[in-house]
Amino acid sequence: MKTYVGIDLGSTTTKAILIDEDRAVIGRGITNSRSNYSTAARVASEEARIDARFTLFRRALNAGGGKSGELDEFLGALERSFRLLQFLEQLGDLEETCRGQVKGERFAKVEDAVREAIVEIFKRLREEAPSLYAPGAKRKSDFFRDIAGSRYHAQAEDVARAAAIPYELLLNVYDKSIIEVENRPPSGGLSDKFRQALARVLAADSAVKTGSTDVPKTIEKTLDIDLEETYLVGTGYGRVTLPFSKEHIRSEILCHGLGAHMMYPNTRTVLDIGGQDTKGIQIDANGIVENFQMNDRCAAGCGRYLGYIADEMNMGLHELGPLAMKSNRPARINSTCTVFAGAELRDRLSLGEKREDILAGLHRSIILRAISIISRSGGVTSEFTFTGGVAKNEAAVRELKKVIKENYGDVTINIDPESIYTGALGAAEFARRAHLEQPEGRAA
Amino acid sequence: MTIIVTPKAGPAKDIEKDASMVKQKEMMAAHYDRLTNVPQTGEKVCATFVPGNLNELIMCFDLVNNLPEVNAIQSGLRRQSGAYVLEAEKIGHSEDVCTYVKSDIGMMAKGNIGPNGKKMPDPDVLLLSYTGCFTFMKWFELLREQYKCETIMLHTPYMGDGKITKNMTDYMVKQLKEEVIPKLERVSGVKFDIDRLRENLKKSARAEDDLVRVLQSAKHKPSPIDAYFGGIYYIGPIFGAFRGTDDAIDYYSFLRAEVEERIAAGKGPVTPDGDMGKEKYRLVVEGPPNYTNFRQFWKMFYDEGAVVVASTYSKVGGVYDLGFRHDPDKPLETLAEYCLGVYTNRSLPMRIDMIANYLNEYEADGLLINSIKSCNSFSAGQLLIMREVEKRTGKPAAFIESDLVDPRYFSAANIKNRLESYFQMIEQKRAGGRAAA
Amino acid sequence: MATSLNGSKTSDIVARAQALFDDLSFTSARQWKAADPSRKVVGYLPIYVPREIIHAAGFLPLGIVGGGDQLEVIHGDAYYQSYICRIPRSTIELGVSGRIDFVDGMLFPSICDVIRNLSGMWKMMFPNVYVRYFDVPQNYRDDIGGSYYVNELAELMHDLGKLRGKPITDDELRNSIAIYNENRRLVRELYEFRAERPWQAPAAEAYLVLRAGLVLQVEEHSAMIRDYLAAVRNEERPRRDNCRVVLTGVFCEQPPLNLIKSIELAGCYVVDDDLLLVTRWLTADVPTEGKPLENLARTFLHQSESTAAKYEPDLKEKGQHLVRAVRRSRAEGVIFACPSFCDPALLERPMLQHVLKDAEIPYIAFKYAENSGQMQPIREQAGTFADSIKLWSGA
Amino acid sequence: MTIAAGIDIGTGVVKAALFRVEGDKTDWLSRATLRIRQRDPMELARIAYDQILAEAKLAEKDVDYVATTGEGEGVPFHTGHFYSMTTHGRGAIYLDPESRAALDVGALHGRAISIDERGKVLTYKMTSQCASGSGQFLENIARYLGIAQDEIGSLSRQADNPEIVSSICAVLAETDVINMVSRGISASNILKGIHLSMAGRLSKLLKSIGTKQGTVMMTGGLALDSGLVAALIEDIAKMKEMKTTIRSHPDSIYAGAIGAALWGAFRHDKLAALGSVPRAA
Ligand SMILES: Nc1ncnc2c1ncn2[C@@H]1O[C@H](COP(=O)(O)OP(=O)(O)O)[C@@H](O)[C@H]1O
Ligand SMILES: Nc1ncnc2c1ncn2[C@@H]1O[C@H](COP(=O)(O)OP(=O)(O)O)[C@@H](O)[C@H]1O
Ligand code: SF4
Ligand code: SF4
Ligand code: SF4
Repeated sequence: MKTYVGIDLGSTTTKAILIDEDRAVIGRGITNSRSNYSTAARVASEEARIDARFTLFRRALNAGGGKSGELDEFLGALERSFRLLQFLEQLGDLEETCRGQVKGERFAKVEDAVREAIVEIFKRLREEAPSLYAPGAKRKSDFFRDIAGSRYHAQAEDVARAAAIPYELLLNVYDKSIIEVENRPPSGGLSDKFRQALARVLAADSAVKTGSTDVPKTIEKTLDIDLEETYLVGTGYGRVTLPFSKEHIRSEILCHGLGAHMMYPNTRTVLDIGGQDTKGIQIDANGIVENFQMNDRCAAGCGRYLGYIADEMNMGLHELGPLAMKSNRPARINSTCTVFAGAELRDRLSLGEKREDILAGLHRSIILRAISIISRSGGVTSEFTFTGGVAKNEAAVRELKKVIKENYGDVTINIDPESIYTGALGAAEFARRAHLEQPEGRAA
Repeated sequence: MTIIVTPKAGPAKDIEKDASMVKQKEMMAAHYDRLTNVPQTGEKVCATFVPGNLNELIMCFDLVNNLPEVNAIQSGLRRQSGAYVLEAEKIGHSEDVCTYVKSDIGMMAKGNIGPNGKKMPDPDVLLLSYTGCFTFMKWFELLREQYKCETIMLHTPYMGDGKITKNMTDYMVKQLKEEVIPKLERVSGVKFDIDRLRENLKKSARAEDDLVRVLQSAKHKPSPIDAYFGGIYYIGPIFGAFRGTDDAIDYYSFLRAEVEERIAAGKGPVTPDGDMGKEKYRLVVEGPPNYTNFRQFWKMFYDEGAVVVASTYSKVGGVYDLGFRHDPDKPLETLAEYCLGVYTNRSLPMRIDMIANYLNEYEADGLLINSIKSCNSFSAGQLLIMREVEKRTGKPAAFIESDLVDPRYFSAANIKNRLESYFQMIEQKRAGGRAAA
Repeated sequence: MATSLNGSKTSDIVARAQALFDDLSFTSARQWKAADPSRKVVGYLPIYVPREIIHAAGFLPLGIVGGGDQLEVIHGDAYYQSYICRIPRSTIELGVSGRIDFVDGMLFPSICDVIRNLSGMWKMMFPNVYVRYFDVPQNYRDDIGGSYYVNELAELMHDLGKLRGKPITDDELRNSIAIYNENRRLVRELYEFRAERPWQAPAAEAYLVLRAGLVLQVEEHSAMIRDYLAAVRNEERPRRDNCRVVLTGVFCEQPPLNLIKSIELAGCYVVDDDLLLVTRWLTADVPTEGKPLENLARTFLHQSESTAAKYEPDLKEKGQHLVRAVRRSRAEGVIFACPSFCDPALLERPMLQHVLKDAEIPYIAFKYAENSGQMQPIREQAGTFADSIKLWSGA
Repeated sequence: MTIAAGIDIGTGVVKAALFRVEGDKTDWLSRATLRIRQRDPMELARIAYDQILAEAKLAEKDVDYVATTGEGEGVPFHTGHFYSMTTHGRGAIYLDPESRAALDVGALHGRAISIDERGKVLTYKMTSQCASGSGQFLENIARYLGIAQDEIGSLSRQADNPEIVSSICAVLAETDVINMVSRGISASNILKGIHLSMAGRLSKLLKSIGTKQGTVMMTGGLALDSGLVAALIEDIAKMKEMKTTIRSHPDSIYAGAIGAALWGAFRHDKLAALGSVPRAA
């Protein structure tokens, strides 16, 4: 089948979307952006293709009369099983790389001890891996770097203490290896992994309830469908460095505008808060951009800011919002300078302010900055859509709703759980259009 | 702010030089030689600013006109300004303030070497015609502290209400008569001769006529000139030390002839890479350019087929296209009116009117604002200008940020990103318009 | 007991001033205006306008010096790039959010390009308000700058008369001049008292009392200063081992109150400053005899404060006002606190520092914004200044 | 004889030093450093204090003066507080009596302090907000590049073609660095580039306080970064009018704590002479 791919290479995350000829989204994929842009783009689009397979499974099983509740359960199990396989594979790679790092003068006296420690850490990581992918388990993030990293840190602290070797040394081995590992292109062999995953699921529960269909056969059939990458459009941060040729690049402003229009056709104003930029975009009834404004060279108040805060508090990014939601007396925070965020936080904690109040204040100040960019682009006139990574943060959303109401009254505010993909969605649609205009066009 | 570009920066070698370019280069070279030869010739030097530049008057006293703003531009184009700015910061200037001043002060601290590689002379008099910008006042106070020379303040009131009142011109004429002229006489030892001034003013007006023709040639499609990047070359002589000279008259008549030829041949503007390709976007630009990455910046436009058909920066040394000419029949009043009328001395509503008119008269696709970190005079309020112009013309505007001469504030990737988004947006709107039609 | 003649306590007076300071909707000015339909309010920005003329029309001159650190600026930021100081954006926020919608006129003094351009913005954004860019001469000869200024003042007086519906008379103006002379005398007295006994009148209190003068009617403000002085004269307040400094550079955008407090907490008594200059811009009484506009002009030309916004024609005089302030208040050093991105203050600073250096007066410098939240670096710098004195003086 | 403790609460690390002072003779009894890393600095101050007492085998009552510095105004058990620049100046003199300026580079701020031979502060200046040249930034980048703190210096010194980081903003500078990695720039050249841009800021500070000759003692945590020290020496060498010698000392990170302890002893003796000895709360 024909698929159109949109890739949004952001400063923090890289997103990919696959749409079909009917403009239906069939797959979404995301990964952390890294220093190797081509790899980031490849990983994201592979993730999107994996997701597309699940969509196709669902379609096929549905056609076979599967009940949706049962289907969800089965597909969930399949996906967890698949993810676990993927995780273990990368973990193997990481272990190998880590072991290779243990050499040279820094390890002179402790080489063996460190190696043993690494073996021990990875043994533990493998052991606990299934629990990370158990039903209902909460992961700190969806990216290998973060999941493996946080677990590695936790285990390493233990192991280091037991083995009486410096924790810093173990940390450093990890830091050195992770870039290498994540910059290696994905290993491929997807179909096999699906088969293995399926086998595991079936082994665990052979009486999978998915209607009358023969599950393995249906899955095999769907795996045979060729997901042709008919046309690809890339967008995102520093488009000059994107690993695509010029005809395959669109401005992220345009992509965000169009993406938001596709999700919510009545949207006239789009706010996107990304890692290091905030954009306010006004679009017309066709999704065409009328005006846009971005933050200037100061990255204060952008998404990365929350990252610094999370690091400072030793929390996962997902956890900030919920904590801030506990506050009903947000502190007034004036500086949103990302770099000094940590200092400000400490300052206030030492003055006895509560963590949740400070956090709530921080969220508010981010939103205030964003709203002033919106105001610069022409304000909010009717339906409003909030996109970008920060839209996943409930505290930011709460403040946004408040501030919009205070300043622009009652307007419809759209926030899609998948809003992080807005730019990629627009790009995919541009890809579809480009293909229609010049059918000979092929992917980059 | 300001102008005047010359030697060095080297365009594509195989471009044939037009007569005007050759002439301008000669004029500038001769001027810098005259300045750096002052120790031999014994001529006296008057430092002053571009907006409100009283060249006709200065020439009446046989003084050589030295423009620190132009020197800062030269340093920017030569990529020395970054080091100069840093030097000024090292000797105690804040990172926050106008880098034009700092480039000048840093250049002084580093030996004051001019564009021709020779030492620039110390000024004998600072003519602080403080027009359109408060920073000028501090700038010359700083120079005065350094050179301890005679400093003459000419205060130009601001056109806050959008008009020039009699009180304003009376005040300025009185200052000219009773402060500026007597002091210039004293410094130079030359007696003021009003007929000489009249003669100079007459010459100014002639060159001004030709300049206006050149700038307005951009109304043609395709435009034969780029009124921002190219415009900076065109305004050099008249905003600098040549207004009121025969050289300027020659330069502008050559230039005008060349532009008329281009129109006849249906050609677009000259760029550093030769003739520009197809004209795809016509823009009006507000704000000064960036000089440290001038070529790179310009290229982002002509590579995309964007040509600037009108700019406000080409009006900082006088707004001639709205009708003002130096008038030999009322020599002092005309100088006053000239100062009062420069672009940055105009109130914000006046600036908005001007830009909106340019967008319509030059049939531009949109407005681009290059907001300069250094320049509060230009920049404070540009976001309102943008809104208002969009509202009035219905044409899209875009906003980019850089600095005149501080390379730290030129982020190529950032600017390119915005420009491309902007061009794609114009394109998309056109396509949308076509689809709707 | 810390009470004034009429019995009010220092803490009450300060609390009143603090409440006025905190009130970002200018309730007291609103109430004053609402009390009589003929009343009008004319706002003005730092640093100087002839408030006498506004007063003579029976109007309330209302000083607007930004939004401080308690105002959430949303729309204001939409009008300014990040490298422009803070006061214009918070002033716009006050306007756009309706907090100064009761103001009938706005005067924008000639201080810098930012305020100058703001005058045009105000005209566009609030077309129903009387807006004037108030230009002042940079030429100090009576026959040149003076006559220009008299004409400008006359135009303002004429405009305000029109706004009232009845021309302002010279007698009305003379009366207002006398009232303002009195107010300025009291402000000078406050400054002299503080320089004498800074622990009795902490900088933050003196500031609040002064600041009340921006929103109160002048008569009421004079009474407040009188009360405050009487109260603190009667009170014994703890004296700390602090050094004495002149605070300068704060003539336009105002530092957060916490900054002023932090300086004292870190060990520096502020014994003179250039905060809210409008309250003492004219350094001598304006004569009440003769032609009032000419008297205002002449005092402006020859007896007014120096700031970065003013041209100093005489090189030898440059910066001497600061040296005189240090000597007069027996300060041990100077703290330059300048608003970030403030061209006038920051370009002036090196020249002033050279003068101080020649006069062997120590100084330190930092920048702030009206909403700066982090005081640590400021405490550190002021504190080090004070440490030197603590460690090296006789005690 | 006076026993004085100095406790320096930084943004990254808490440092403590215990001294015995007798006339001109100073004896450094014990020391401690604790990384803050999400812990409460006030608690760490206590822990550090207990550690230095234990190491010197002294009890709290033996101490005459507990001086805090840095962000230590709130430490409950201090006798007095001195501000950072006062203490770093004194610390520099202790580390090298030839010092005529201290250049303190810590996690967030840089400070240049000019001093006389007694450690009296003459002038000083701090870097302002907005610093891609902070220790914190360098630390983040090093972690991103997988480089341990003690490797930074030697790697940086191996650079052959340093790549200057131009962004003023640390956030954007981080992206710049990632772009550099993607362009294949080596870690050495990236680190050196960061060091050079930090050095530029620092030499600017030094020049602006008028230090043109004599020894400049680097203090604070980044004095231990030999790459930064080398970059600074390089940068200063380029400035003709600067005839200063840049030095660092293995104990540089303690400069604030040392200075606090010594000023504490000084103040104690001065007050004792006046008969008004304060005691720690
Ligand atoms: N007088 C002029 N009229 C039009 N364009 C000019 C003029 N002078 C310079 N230019 C433009 O600027 C470009 C480069 O100029 P410049 O840097 O001065 O060249 P060179 O390297 O020969 O000194 C030229 O290619 C041309 O496009
Ligand atoms: N051995 C070392 N090499 C390089 N940098 C170091 C070293 N030790 C500490 N640092 C750096 O010093 C900083 C802390 O310095 P410090 O002077 O204690 O700062 P602060 O007083 O602000 O906490 C940390 O950011 C850390 O990166
Ligand atoms: S502020 Fe603008 S006009 Fe004034 S000197 Fe600087 S660049 Fe020129
Ligand atoms: S703070 Fe400075 S730059 Fe800003 S408005 Fe005031 S005088 Fe102008
Ligand atoms: S360091 Fe902070 S204030 Fe500076 S540009 Fe970056 S985010 Fe903005």
